[in-house]
Amino acid sequence: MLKVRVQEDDFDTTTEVAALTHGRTDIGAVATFTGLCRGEGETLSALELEHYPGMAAKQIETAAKAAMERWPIDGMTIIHRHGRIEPGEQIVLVIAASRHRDAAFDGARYVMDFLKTDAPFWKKERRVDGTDAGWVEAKEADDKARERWSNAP
Amino acid sequence: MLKVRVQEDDFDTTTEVAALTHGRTDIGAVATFTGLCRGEGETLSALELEHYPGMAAKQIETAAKAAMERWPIDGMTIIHRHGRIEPGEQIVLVIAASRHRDAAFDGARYVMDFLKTDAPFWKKERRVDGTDAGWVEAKEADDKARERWSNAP
Amino acid sequence: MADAPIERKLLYFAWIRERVGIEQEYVALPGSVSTVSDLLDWLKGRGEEFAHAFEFSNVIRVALDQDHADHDDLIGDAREIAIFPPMTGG
Amino acid sequence: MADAPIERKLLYFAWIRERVGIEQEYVALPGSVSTVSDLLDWLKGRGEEFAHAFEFSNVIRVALDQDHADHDDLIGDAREIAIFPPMTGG
Repeated sequence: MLKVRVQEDDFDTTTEVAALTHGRTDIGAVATFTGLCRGEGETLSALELEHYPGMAAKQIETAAKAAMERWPIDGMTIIHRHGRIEPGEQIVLVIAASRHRDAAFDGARYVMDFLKTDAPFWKKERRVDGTDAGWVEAKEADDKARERWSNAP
Repeated sequence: MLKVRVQEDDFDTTTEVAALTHGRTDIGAVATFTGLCRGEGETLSALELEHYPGMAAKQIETAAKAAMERWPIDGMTIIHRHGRIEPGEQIVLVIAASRHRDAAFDGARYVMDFLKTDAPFWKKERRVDGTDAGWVEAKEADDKARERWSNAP
Repeated sequence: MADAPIERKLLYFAWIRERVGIEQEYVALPGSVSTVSDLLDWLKGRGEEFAHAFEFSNVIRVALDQDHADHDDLIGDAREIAIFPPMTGG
Repeated sequence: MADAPIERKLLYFAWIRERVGIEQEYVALPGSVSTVSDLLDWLKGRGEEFAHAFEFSNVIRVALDQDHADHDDLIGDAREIAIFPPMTGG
């Protein structure tokens, strides 16, 4: 079971976990990851997340399906927001449900690492004084995080 | 910020995540793990979780503090239930909040691995027909999962 | 008789969009453009804004019909070509 | 003059508790018991239930004042000694 949503609205983790596990008694482990907007020492007023609508969901699905083939994962839900997001607000949610905890942890982490490098979203920072602080630069660490899955068992 | 609770009552993930991150804008990543009671193909009616009250919280705190020293973790919440738990119900919750996703994932997983081998809880299985199906046996895989943290970077 | 050139939809995102000043356009690529790299070179020559946007074309990412492509990949009959900086989602 | 023997609280959990038939008791350990391993041997000799509970004592875990101990650790002045099978929490 795979659910991918790209949306402006916020989400609720408990609701999404419940939707994924409701009525099932074969799931023993649920790992979630939530990415939040940081305030960068009170200097940031908001992130503006631009995205490529069709491709965003498609790339997320590709990453999720790869995770579900690689590990015994029974269900995943991935939600990525776009638009204006303020410090402390949620940006992304990845849920992986499995019989076993290792698969749940690995699956959620794998999808997050691929999201960072392969999902077409771009963050622009808006300062507290209203000025444009430019586009967030991609991190080499994220490329490395993605690459480690090529070598890992 | 570390919160450890050992309780009979159920818990709500969104509420616990919100309590940990409320009013903070320095947290960019929240990883959670929820352990659920599996039905084992409809044969299990419930788990009965016995625990050693004082030591349970103490061992969980020890594991959480070790994680918080090892990685840049800004907050953790760990809740472990005891008593009767039916298939589909939640048993344990681990939340790790950090600036960065790797620390959040590693911290949550580390605590889960130590919980499995070091926290004084014991599970007895109760069958659907009411009979006692005996005590769950400890898994060698859990010892191995715990050991990997001694070698990992 | 040669086939009529395919009309392609080009999409620009983030700072590339800001620099070229448009979100999307329809173009017919000249016959000399066969790879992604050829496309980026051709775009660079389309005026000042494009020269600015594609100045450091080695960092620029391209998707063909919503799949990531390498710079030496052939464009083939892709109808939707998206051009963007490295992604920063998640 | 020798010190009076320390009174220790012994706690039993899970199938060990079921086999010995009690949850906890207060005992003064004989002078011959100095390590966790000595304790398990001594407990084994306290009757049929104990012999059954401590039959495979190598798998049994012991905590001294709520900290995990190895079988060759000294009991020292620990007041609360818990005896249990491998844990299955989480």
